[in-house]
Amino acid sequence: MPIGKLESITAPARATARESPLMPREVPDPLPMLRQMLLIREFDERIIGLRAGGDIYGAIHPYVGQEAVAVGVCAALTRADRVTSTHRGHGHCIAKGADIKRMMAELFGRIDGYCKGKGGSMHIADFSVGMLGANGIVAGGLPLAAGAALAAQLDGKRQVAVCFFGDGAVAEGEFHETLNISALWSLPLVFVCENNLYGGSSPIDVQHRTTDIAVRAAGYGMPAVSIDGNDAMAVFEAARAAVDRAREGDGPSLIECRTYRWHFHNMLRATIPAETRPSTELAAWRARDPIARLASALLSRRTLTEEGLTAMRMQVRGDVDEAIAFAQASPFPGREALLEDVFAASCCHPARACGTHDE
Amino acid sequence: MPIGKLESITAPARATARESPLMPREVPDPLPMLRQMLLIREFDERIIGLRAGGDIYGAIHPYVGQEAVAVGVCAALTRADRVTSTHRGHGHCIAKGADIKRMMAELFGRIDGYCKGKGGSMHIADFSVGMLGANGIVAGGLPLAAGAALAAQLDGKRQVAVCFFGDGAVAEGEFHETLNISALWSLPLVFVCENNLYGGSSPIDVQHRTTDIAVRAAGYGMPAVSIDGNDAMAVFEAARAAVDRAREGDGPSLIECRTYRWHFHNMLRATIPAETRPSTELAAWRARDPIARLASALLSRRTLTEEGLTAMRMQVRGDVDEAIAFAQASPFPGREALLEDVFAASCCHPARACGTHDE
Amino acid sequence: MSRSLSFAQALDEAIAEEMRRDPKVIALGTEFTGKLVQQFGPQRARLTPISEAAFTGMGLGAAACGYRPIVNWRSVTFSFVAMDQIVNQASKIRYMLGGQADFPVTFRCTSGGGLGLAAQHSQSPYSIWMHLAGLKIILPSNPADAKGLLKSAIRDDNPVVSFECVRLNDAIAAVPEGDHLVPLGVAAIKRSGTDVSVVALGYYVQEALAVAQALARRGISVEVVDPRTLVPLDVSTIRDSVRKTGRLVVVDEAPPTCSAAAEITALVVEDAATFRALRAPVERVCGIGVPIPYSPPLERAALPDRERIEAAILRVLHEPASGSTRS
Amino acid sequence: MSRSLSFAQALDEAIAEEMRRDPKVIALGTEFTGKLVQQFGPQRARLTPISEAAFTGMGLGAAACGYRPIVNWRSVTFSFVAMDQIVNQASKIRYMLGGQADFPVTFRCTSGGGLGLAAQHSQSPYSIWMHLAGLKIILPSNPADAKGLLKSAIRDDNPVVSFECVRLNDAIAAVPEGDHLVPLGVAAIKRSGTDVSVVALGYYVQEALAVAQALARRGISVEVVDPRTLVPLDVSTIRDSVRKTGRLVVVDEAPPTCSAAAEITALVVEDAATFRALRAPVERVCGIGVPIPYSPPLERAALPDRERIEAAILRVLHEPASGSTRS
Ligand SMILES: Cc1ncc(C[n+]2csc(CCOP(=O)(O)OP(=O)(O)O)c2C)c(N)n1
Ligand SMILES: Cc1ncc(C[n+]2csc(CCOP(=O)(O)OP(=O)(O)O)c2C)c(N)n1
Ligand SMILES: [Mg+2]
Ligand SMILES: [Mg+2]
Repeated sequence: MPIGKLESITAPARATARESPLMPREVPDPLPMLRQMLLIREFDERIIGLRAGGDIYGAIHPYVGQEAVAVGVCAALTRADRVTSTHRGHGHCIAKGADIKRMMAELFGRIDGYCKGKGGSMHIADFSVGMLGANGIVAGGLPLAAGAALAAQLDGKRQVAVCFFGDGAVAEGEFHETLNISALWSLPLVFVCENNLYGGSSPIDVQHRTTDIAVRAAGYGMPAVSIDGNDAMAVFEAARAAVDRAREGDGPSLIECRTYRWHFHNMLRATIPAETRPSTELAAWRARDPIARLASALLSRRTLTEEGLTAMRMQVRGDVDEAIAFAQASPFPGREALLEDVFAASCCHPARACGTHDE
Repeated sequence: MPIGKLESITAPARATARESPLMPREVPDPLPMLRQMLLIREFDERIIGLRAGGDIYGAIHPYVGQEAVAVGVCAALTRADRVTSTHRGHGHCIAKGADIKRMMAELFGRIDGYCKGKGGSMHIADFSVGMLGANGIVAGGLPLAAGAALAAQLDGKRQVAVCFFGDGAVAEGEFHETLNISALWSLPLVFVCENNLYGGSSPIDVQHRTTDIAVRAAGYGMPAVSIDGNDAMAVFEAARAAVDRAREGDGPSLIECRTYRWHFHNMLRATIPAETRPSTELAAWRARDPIARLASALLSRRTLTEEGLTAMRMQVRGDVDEAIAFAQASPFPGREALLEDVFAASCCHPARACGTHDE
Repeated sequence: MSRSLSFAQALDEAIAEEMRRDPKVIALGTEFTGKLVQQFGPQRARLTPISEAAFTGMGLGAAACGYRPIVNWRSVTFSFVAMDQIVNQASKIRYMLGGQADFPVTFRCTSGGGLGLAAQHSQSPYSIWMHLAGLKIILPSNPADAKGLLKSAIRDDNPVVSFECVRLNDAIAAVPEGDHLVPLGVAAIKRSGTDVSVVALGYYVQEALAVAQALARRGISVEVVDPRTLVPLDVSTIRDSVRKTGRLVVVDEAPPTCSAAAEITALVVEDAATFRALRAPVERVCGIGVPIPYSPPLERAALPDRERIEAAILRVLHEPASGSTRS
Repeated sequence: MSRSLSFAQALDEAIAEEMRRDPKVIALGTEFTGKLVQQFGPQRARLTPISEAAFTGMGLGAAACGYRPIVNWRSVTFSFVAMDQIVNQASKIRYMLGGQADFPVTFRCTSGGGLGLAAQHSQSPYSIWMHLAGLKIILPSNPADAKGLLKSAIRDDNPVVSFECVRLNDAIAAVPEGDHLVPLGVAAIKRSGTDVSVVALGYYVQEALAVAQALARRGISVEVVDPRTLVPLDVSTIRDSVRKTGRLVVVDEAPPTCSAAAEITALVVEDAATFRALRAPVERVCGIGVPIPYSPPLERAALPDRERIEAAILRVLHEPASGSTRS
């Protein structure tokens, strides 16, 4: 059987491991997970209007529909673990613990944004929570995550790294090289492929003959599993197994999460792009809403009441309102910011050194 | 079973196919194959001394020990089929039908060389026989071969393309991307991996966790086979199956040929580099000499006599002598050649246009 | 006869016309503009996986075998994934092989900032390609040139890289009817003048023209030269202009260091006659040497604008009398 | 105190010293010179697969997490496979992320021609990296500078690219004992003179010095400036020299178009005071703009040599009186 089953390789966590402050939760608390999913959805639904209204610039790629992946995976991580993300990165940021106020300020191009307004949607990062950055390059974040995993391996403190990427990224050379080297070196790295069936506007069969992504891992001697990416708890279980394995020094694994994005691929101007995917497909996937699914499970288990859910929805709406107010109140960066941050302080600025500017 | 067996997918060639002038030989003639192997060996043994003597410049990468691969594969090809090669390319050139006189003149940097002395060992090509070029970039030739395969597919004339590459090349992103796209598009392409157990001076386990190269093809839905690369007839059989499949429009396949190089990885100056591989390993592989193997099979079948073999050896020695004499007699290119060949005639030369030269 | 087309439409028309004209012209890319697949079918208009290195090399390989591929990287940003195939293969292959084959492949990409897309997606790195020997490069500044240059590029027997400024995408202007071709290697004097030469690239041609028009009202005569092709560069038109005006301002959005603007400056001052004619230091009005920031006020500050162009023109005009130049 | 070391030995010493000094310094590459694995073990000296894109990005990622990786691409040729990680990630990441982390990674590569390795393996494309904002670049011309600059590069908190001329590999010269550091961004006047400034790069510093010495016997006083660091470039030392001599020749083996030589030329003529001091056109003595050919006579013709350097110096000295300059 070429494709390892993560389940089968998941030994019960060792006692020492359990005691480590770096260990993830064995049993996740589903309520914060649901709350995070709601927050991601609210955040990304709202940015569509904000982009249309001209409060946000450039390109946005809403994560709506895929919330269970980011939240399920990050529930298996500690703050000391690190993730790299993609162009569709807001969900990963929020799930890893970034502050939506500073995210929103970044989208608004303001000085209180995570990148002081220099990065925007495709470059949000929060190193303080182990979120090493969204990335505008398909598969570009994978080598960076492997670097973080290498650092973790050398540090020997049982940290792990996770890279999120899409089904389209699997066609890139960097995917292959990173799987190969991390398998070879047994890096503590988890590959999380969000297979949303489209790479940009192209269906997955424009990318791959074998649209089963998990099968790719076998060639590297890497265990892999393909799961329902709209089931947050299933994502958590698979992630926990892979993360445990990585933490124990047993190397990387790949998790293919089958999911779907509810909106357009991206929005580059004020108008909302027309839907090009089959409406039946879209409807079928909307019916598999990851949030409704987790919520109804919790409701039926009585972990959550309808009132509790409504309160949660109200709360995240309020949180996003607050984030927007925060962003609006934050000033745009001043002109002096332009030449800052190219190099660490240890050096003189080359632009100044070469004197080619008007400043 | 993830790894397709080429054998199992090889349908008997159709009648129409057999009649096509583009079809390769169904049963190869082993004598010319042996002769080619002897010629490759003689050629590459001789260039070592010529490099040491300063007649050849830059880098040479002898193919000695791997002759069965180039010859076995090219025996399954017609002149209209195309191949791309590597830094270790002399064997592929000779097997595809290039003229050793012009090859040697190229190595000598002379005007009668295939590239007018501009390319040297790592860039020998002969488009007239479908040899599209050696390549100094590990895995760099694979996309070019896929382009040739795309052209063949569009032409619809049942031509195929073959790319040769080493085990080290499998670690490169271009390997992955080319396998993926050619499987997806069912390109008439055959991937021939010469697994000589070393990538440069690093043993293969510096490159891969799974040192079984054939297993990589499964992830792309591509059939693959791993064979003894020192058995010319086995290589021919596998190549014929893969080539037939490609010719029939059934897509690419991968052949892993397990082989070994007898000499150093490369020679960049006049001194012969010290051997770093275990001497027992080297001895074991020398005992599996692909030439001795084919020769003794032919001798025992009486297809060949000892005298015939000796005559063949003398003949290739004479051929190489002649090639060397040809190269020595050819002049170095003149200064005027420097600015030629950058662009096709349709244009003015940018260097001239921008006037930055002393000429 | 001409009609109005957007820059994007003009480029689409060029592709469609050339694909109709020559069955050997094929297209490769992760996405197409226009109706390419519908018009020419999925065999000739090939939607590729997101594998830029592979399909760039395939374009080159197919070109070696009789086709004329048009490879669309979309943003130039994505071409860096394919840089081996561009630098090590495409730019050198013909020369290395002693000219035994031609490689008629066209690489298309968008470039430039101004749309709030941040550093990775706001690059103008044509000088990186110019530095290589063996690639031709076009950089049109309006729809008519875009169509005419791209058609010439597709017909050229060499690898040509077409840089298409994102900010020009929706620019609308007259495009001649019929088989409109603009030859590679021929600059256009978009406005003639006598006081100062402004060599502007891509999007900044229109900005330079606007400044020239404004300054004309103040009695300053600005000549605006649009090289249109960066390789081969029409250096004699540029030098002639500078010999006439004695002053040069180069405008481009790429950062100045080792840029096309640096090259144009060097070409002017290393020519003895032009050097002798030069009456003021050359001014480069370029993007500031930082990755392009996302936030609109910062992005505006990073990119050249009419104010900076005008200020530079006035500086070279007052040199040395007014002492207003930088030092 | 100093002893004689080859360029290669000096570089090996720099690496070994910095790895001993700081346990966070690690090395990644497909091959190592020196005895790195034996000295520091396979954990810190990591032999990588032939996967340049992956291990380049890993160097950057590990740098983000507290390490100081030294990534060895070997020939700069192989870095083009990793160009996405260099252009789109390494050169922009600190700025894009608003400076929230440092990325102390050193990228090493060899560059240059002259060894008969043909076009792919004879490249000098530092200007490609210079054009990007966000990478520092060193280009040493002798063993002492090689050691001192590389050690500074490793200690620098930014991505630094080290270009190491292949032709200097076996060059032997004195290297100071002890913790020898050469600061980034400071040019060296390798010989002072008054008649003409020669700014030479890498291997060509020694060639310029040889020409300067020969011309001294004929009463010509040549100042030879070695920038040593290309980013940040010590432009004031270059301009000061030109203001003193009034004449400039730039020597480098890269092709001229959009090269470091173009940038140095532009930096000189866009500065008003230096421009006013300039008494002759600037001469660029560069590699001819073709892929470097294999055949030795052609390769020699493609690369600068002492004859061409001397001829250029004489041309700028006789300008305009003798009329011997090109036009
Ligand atoms: C190297 C590269 N090529 C192309 C693009 C343009 N692009 C941006 S997102 C995208 C689709 C990516 O698909 P996938 O990885 O499946 O992610 P999804 O958008 O579905 O989340 C493409 C082609 C890019 N950003 N980088
Ligand atoms: C992209 C790239 N990286 C590194 C090199 C340097 N290099 C030349 S040959 C070689 C080893 C290749 O190994 P393999 O593919 O197994 O071929 P072999 O030499 O064994 O025939 C390396 C690393 C290169 N030429 N290209
Ligand atoms: Mg997708
Ligand atoms: Mg090998």
